[in-house]
Amino acid sequence: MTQLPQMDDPWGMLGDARGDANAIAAPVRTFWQDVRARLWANKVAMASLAFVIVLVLAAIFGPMISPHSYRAQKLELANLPPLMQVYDLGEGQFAYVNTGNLNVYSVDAGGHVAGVLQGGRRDMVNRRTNWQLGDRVVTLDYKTPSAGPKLLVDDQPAARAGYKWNATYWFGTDQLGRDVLVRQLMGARISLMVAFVATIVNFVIGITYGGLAGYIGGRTDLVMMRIVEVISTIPLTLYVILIMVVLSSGLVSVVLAIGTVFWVDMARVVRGQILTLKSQDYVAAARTMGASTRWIMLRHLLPNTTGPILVTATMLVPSAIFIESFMSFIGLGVTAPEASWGTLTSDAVETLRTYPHQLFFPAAAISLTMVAFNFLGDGLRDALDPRMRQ
Amino acid sequence: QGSLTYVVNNESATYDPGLTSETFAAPIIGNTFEGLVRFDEAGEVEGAMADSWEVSEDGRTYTFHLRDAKWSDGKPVTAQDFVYAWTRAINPASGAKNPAMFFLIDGAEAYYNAGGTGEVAISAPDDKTFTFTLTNRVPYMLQMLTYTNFFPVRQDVVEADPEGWTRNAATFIGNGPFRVTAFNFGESVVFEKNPEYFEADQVSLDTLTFRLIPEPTTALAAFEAGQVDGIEAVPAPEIPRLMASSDAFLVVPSLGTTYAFFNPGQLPVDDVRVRQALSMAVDRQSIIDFVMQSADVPATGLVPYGMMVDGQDFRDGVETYGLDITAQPEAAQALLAEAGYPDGAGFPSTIFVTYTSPPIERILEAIQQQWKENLNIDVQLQATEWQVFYPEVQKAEFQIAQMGWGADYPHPMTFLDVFLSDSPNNLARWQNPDYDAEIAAAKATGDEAESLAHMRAAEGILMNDHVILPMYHRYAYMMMSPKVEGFWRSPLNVPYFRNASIAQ
Amino acid sequence: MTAPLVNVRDLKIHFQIGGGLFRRPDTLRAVDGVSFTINRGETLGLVGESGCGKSTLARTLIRLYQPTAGAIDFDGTDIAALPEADLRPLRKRIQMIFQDPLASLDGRMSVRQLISEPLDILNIGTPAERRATVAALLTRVGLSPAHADRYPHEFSGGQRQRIGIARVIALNPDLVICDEPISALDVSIQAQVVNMLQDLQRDLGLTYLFITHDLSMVRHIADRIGVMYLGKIVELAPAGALYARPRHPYTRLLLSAVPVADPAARRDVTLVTDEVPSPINLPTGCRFRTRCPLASSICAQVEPALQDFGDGHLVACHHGDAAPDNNDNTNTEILNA
Amino acid sequence: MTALLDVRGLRTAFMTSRGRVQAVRGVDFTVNRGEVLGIVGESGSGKSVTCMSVLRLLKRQGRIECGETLFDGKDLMQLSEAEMSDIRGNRISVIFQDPMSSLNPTMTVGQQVMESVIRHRNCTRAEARARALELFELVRIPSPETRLDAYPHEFSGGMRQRAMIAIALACEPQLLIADEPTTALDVTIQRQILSLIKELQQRLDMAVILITHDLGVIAETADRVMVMYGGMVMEEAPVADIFARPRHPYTRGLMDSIPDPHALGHGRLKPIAGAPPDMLAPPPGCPFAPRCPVARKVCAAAMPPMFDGAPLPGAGRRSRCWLMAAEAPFVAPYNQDAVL
Amino acid sequence: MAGSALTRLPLGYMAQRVALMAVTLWAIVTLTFFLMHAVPGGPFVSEKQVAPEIEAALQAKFGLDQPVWQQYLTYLGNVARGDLGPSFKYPGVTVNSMIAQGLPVTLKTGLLAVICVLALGVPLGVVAALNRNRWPDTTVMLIATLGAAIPSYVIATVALYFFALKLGWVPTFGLDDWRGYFLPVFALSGFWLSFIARLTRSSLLETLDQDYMTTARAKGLRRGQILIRHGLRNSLIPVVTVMGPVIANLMTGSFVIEQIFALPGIGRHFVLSITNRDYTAIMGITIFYATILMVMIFIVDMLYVWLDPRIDYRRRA
Ligand SMILES: Nc1ncnc2c1ncn2[C@@H]1O[C@H](COP(=O)(O)OP(=O)(O)OP(=O)(O)O)[C@@H](O)[C@H]1O
Ligand SMILES: Nc1ncnc2c1ncn2[C@@H]1O[C@H](COP(=O)(O)OP(=O)(O)OP(=O)(O)O)[C@@H](O)[C@H]1O
Ligand SMILES: [Mg+2]
Ligand SMILES: [Mg+2]
Repeated sequence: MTQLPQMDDPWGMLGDARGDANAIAAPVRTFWQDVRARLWANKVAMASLAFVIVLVLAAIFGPMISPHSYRAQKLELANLPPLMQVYDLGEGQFAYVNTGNLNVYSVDAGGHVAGVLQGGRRDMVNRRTNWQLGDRVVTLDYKTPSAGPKLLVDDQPAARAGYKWNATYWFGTDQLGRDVLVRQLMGARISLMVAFVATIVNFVIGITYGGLAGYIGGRTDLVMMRIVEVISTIPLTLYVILIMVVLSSGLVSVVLAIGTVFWVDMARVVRGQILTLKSQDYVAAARTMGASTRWIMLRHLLPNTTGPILVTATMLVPSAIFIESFMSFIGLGVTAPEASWGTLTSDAVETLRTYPHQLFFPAAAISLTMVAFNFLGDGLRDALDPRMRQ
Repeated sequence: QGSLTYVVNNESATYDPGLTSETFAAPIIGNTFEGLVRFDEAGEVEGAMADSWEVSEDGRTYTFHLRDAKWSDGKPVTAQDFVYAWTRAINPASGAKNPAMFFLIDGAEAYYNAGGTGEVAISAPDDKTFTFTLTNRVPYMLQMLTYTNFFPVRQDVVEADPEGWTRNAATFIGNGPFRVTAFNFGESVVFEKNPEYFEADQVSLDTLTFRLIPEPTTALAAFEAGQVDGIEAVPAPEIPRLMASSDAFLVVPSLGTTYAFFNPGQLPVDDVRVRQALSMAVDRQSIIDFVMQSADVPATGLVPYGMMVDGQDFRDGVETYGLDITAQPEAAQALLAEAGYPDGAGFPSTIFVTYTSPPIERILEAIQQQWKENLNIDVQLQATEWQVFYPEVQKAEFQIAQMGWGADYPHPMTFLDVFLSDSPNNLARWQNPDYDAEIAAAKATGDEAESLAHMRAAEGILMNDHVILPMYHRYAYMMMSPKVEGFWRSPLNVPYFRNASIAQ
Repeated sequence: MTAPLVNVRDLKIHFQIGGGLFRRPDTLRAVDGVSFTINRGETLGLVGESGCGKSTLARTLIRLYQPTAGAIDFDGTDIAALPEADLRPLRKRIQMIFQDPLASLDGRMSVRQLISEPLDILNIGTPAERRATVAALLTRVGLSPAHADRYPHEFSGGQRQRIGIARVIALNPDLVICDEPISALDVSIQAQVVNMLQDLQRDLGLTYLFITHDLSMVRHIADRIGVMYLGKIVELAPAGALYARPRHPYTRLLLSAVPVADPAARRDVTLVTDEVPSPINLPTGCRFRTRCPLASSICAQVEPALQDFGDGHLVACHHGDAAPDNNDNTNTEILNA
Repeated sequence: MTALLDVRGLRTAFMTSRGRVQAVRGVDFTVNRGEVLGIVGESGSGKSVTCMSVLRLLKRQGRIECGETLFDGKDLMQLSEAEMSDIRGNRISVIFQDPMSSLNPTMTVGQQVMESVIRHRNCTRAEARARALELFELVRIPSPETRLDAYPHEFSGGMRQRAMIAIALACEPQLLIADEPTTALDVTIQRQILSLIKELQQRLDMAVILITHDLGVIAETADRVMVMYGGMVMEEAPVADIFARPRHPYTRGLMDSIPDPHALGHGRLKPIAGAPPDMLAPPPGCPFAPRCPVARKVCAAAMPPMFDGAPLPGAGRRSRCWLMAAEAPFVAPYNQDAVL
Repeated sequence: MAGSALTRLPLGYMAQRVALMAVTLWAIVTLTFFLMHAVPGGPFVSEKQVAPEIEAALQAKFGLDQPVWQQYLTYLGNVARGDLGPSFKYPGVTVNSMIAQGLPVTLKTGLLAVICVLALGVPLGVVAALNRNRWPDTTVMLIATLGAAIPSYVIATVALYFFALKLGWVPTFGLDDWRGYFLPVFALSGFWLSFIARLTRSSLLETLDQDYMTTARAKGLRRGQILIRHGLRNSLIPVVTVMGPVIANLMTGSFVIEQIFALPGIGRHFVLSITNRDYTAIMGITIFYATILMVMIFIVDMLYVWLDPRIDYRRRA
């Protein structure tokens, strides 16, 4: 019943042939190689990274190659959507009716917007506007509000020709007839920069501050956390106005404002975590090795807080983007005609009903970026945590 | 019969008719108080508390005969109530915001400066007669009297609680068509028909609620959802749609002009050619058509349309001072070149300051871009909150500043006064003795036609110096349910509900 | 004879436990007046009942706990009350192998990082040298260098303990406090590790405080052995003397209870259900009297002090003389008392 | 005696970024009612993983790749998680090896004991507390009343271990898996705990799987002993046989590593030379071959099968060593019994 | 267990904290006071130019003509007596009554939002953690990210448009109807709900990996028990940390939400008082907010000790 393998001299002493058990060890990989491999394996995180890279490149180069400039206005082409429901006027001519402002635009077969029909006569009694187009009379009839405006050519309903993508302005135009896409790419520069600053501030000040307070504890913690309370209760608006008056408006001031106040939540979160972590045995072990506070923080406490840190950071970034727009609103931050995602969003809120595209694109940009950051952060956290492996 | 909810956008600081200078207080005061005279729906002055009145030959002394009217607590309205109200408004201790309005009255200014003592030419010879004397003839005095500061208040009520009497329904004693039943701070004010009102039989509404909804978008939604009957303002982007499709949409002239003014003390706008060039390079019509998408009127002068003097509109036949409702790029470029900046070359850095207001900022952005395209110059916009903007402007460290002016009373003088050399509102610090002289002449004469000519001349002086860049004359846009009849809103933005009724 | 490396005098460590808003917390006397010395190059074994304060004592020696009272002279410096900053230079000279291996290893660090951490902290050697050191240390504790890039949670309990040991010896400390370093290891690895510890001691002159429950191993490795009971040292003697003639009844109880790796010698023991004395509620007089077969009235009244019975054989017992000479035979009657 | 637990062909691996760690590579064993099965073996040989696999308590990376675990006739692998949870802590309970991290640091120890009682005994909190107190007394925790309200970090290592034991014994299980239950205990308490377990075992006909490195404990407690190495069972025999006539070279090496209880002084101990196999890429042949003093070429080339019955005398003996093969040469003392 | 948690928080420490609260409040009052006076503008700047004499008269009336430090001392004295002063902007309204009038509204929506954040945020985080990288996780995290990335005014406006106007399910403004609470509470809680859900998830993921979770399973506990008693309790520290300030925030209202839904709460006053430079109102509401925040943070610190018995504030590292 014993199946001895077919081999020469099975019972010879193994001796030198025994080999080293360690020689067959798996290939050695360092911590960082490991992290990289784990990150690579995470499809979602890599897609997110790709998105962020594309976004940054687009923000840098997009405005340079776009036919539109972020400030050039075509007032008569204001508030055009990216997708237009058009009427066929025949002879390759199409018309788009902007139901928001009751203007009629002529559009070519490719979706390029040629211009607005000018010189129309508004007949308020019959609720219609007439234009002379060559030898035809084009009429916009908005008598029955529930049915929406209708386009008539020589008093005959014009044929609907479905939807056309706006080939001139891919993302439509804003309230001043500027290209939403280019403005958004310009806005990305500022908003990403603000996001970057906010992140740095959170990581540098928030984490250090909260970490030290939590780790040192005792009276130091008591005093440091009271300072955090003071900072978080002083009205931000007052503070921002003061900065604006003392310095001038501009990104530097925004950075300063964000830098001084935008880390308190992070500090609190980190402190809370450190308070529980510092009683762990591995921290005690590091201390017995003579590790400095800095070492213990950087090597043990903070890496074990990555989860809450990353969550807090990715949550604070959008707030920073919107705080910037608030600052711009009261005079600090970007000045017209420049824009950031924040200002684009807040400007577009009031046109939400009439021109939802103006809100959709900046909001989508922020959301997508945050989703990307979020998955990237999650992926990074998983990659950094050897226990989190699948 | 019935009740009605009307949306207002702002909470007023105080509803004390004698003290406030806020437009937001007008809807409440306008429906709870009445002055000596009032406007009718057509904009004509008619008697309110006063039955009749006489003006002396020199136009300085006014005598009013009061009718038998009652306060909402049933006490009669007497001439003493007016004397008390007026002297209170010129007493610095009361904290009144607008005493200068009364300085037309003989002795008022001295009275104010002396801290509320001295002789003022205001008196009540008897309970039903009220008289006052002006320092000079004021052709628009009757119109002025419609302003809330001239309304009567009751001494016993005010003195019982000088600060708080208008914040408490129980002490809010008025003489208008409605009386307050509840003040919900920050939320609403609820009125009911005032049975003591002298025309109570004409008031149809039982209750009236002013609901504070600060956000116009919400207000419109509330209106469209049928939760309220009228709203004070509509969000700008909705105007074209509503204008075309809604029966409830109302356009009300509002006697206001939005303009920018130059600081003549600063390069490069110290040069009138530059100012004119900048003004000419603005395409007012397309801003209104495409940016504002509204029915406002492009402005080429200061005084808005609808200011009637001597039976004619102030603007009728008035020239446009080289401006046009559309841009004139070539002419503007020529002027700029003449001023030393051909094709914008070497144009010094220019700051255009404004207050935070998204619609205004949008207009300025358009103008900024028109200047860029038409004149090839870069002007920097700087928007700050009003509280920062206003002191800043007073420090005169800007080239161009945004401003607007709304009429206090329907007479051109409410605009022209602003640019008098000694006017506190003359933020441009523009001074011109000829202008002052024309204004003085306009006020001195008893002849309306002559007065109009002087006023037009004055505006000409101002406009030809291009110290202001008029943008548009504004209109108010509001919604009122078509079921509501008899409602009207004055060009001074007071919604009147005294004749309003709800159709069945 | 040179001065001892460690001289602990009357060390007390008390904890406050339990209690509430209206209840005073109880004082738990984990270590309650302990004095001993450890000489250079020596191994002092420390055995005793579970919960008698061995780990607490060990943690206090490396100043993870602040002593309630007493002095700890380490190489001439009293470290009992030294502020953290002054302590740091001394830290690397005293190292500890923790009783609980998993908790004392940062789960986010690879074995390589963990073992080279002390080197990194003190900046010893180039990165390449550190890698080599890590590999050498891993081999030395019976792991393979291939394990260097794995993480603690991927190891079995015994393997983790070995990582902890490797990390400590990386530093070449003067004093190593071993808190049950081998209890999680299989006997073969135990033998490897003990051999290694002895080699290190021989080569580098290390001093050990060796806490264990394994009485045969401590006999093998220790020069002197201290026996603790409820926060006190009850007997402290050279290893030979202790095994030859244990004088304290508790020591005898311990020795009698050692399981023997011989199924033929199986003893059936009945469970003693007497009350277990607790460090919260200490008996009066001698702490062991509640379980002591020799207890007499004096034991209830007077707490015996450590007394020298010659040749450095210290015993805290009123009946220290009454000890039988040999305990090689099972002492069931004590066990069942 | 009937088999309470029958494990067949259990294979468990951990998926790591470096590959598949084959922690358990085909383990079969049975435990009968009222029996103590001792498991000894190299540290890292898969003892703990085997037990965890039986209870399906592996960490996320762990996968049971195949195997059957018949408990009282039912295959545990087929049960739903809910059914499993009715068994765990009730009919099968386990004492974990690492008492510190196995106790919840934020709950009092008492609550952690009571929890289990409440779950399976359906009793009130007061009853559960009384039971917890009783258990604390049984496992000889001093001042049990006070200690019920203490947190794990306030316990000494040995006390935590006793708390774990108390949790495991709370519901008087049919099968107790004790993974190094007494490593942190001094010998007197160890003895008391072991006799407590034995007493329960006799009273309740409880089966025990006892993993330990302390061969003394094995000798005194176990009925049968299983020796593991490299994720496999190397040898299994009644306790007397394993000590008297260890078959497998690894078992023998293990016995030799114990310090001689009679020798005093700092003589060298005799560990098994070499390092354990890497479970990522275990050698194709016998995992012990690289360290085996009597290894043959065949040992490195092919995995030895489990030899049971002849040539091994005695009941219930099996051994995984090529030297047990009929064709094997005689190598004293390893297979001398086969010849005798 | 609460009992032994308290011992680790000696009354002395608590007393110290309460005393420090007073000091902190003083620091906040002082800094805000001087900051406020340093900022341009003043309570009497209005739409039109106010003549200098009138402004002077008004300033005298409210004591603003005195040197700032003197105003400061007077103010401190008043505050110590619990008098937050009269509003400068709204004559006849005291700051105390302003807060008293706005608070009920703000509390109603705020506390509902708090409940919403906790009652939805934590469970969503748990669901996500338990289904790590599967569709429920991805869905929850996606929504949570959007909830954070889209500001509340956008959420509020869009929700208002759809639910109130298009669908007519809820009123467009006010709280007169119980359905009026839905949108404000939804918009108020959106961001924090996302935050809490994500914190819970991340923290719980870490906890789920701990050995004691295996112990809990080995005891045969039910899934829910394991999750709540062992998992959540050990994951709540970051959640509690964030909730402290969140509750303080929600209890003091949100400008944007009160503005959009026309709620007469204190959040609007807070922002408007700054725009209006209504000095006493700024100070009063700041003090109010600071007090709530400090109390919340105090409670958080106490909760830490309850959640994790190893935390001991007396011990220094
Ligand atoms: N989570 C894991 N990931 C990867 N490998 C693991 C994991 N857990 C255990 N292992 C590996 O599985 C093998 C068996 O481990 P196990 O814990 O069963 O050993 P053991 O026999 O209990 O050892 P000890 O006596 O030291 O506790 C070890 O080689 C270990 O490295
Ligand atoms: N942080 C603490 N808080 C309160 N009591 C503690 C603390 N640490 C230890 N104790 C108590 O001090 C006593 C001694 O504990 P210690 O850990 O020193 O025992 P030990 O001798 O190491 O026991 P073992 O052999 O079981 O590890 C025990 O009763 C324990 O409960
Ligand atoms: Mg211990
Ligand atoms: Mg194990």
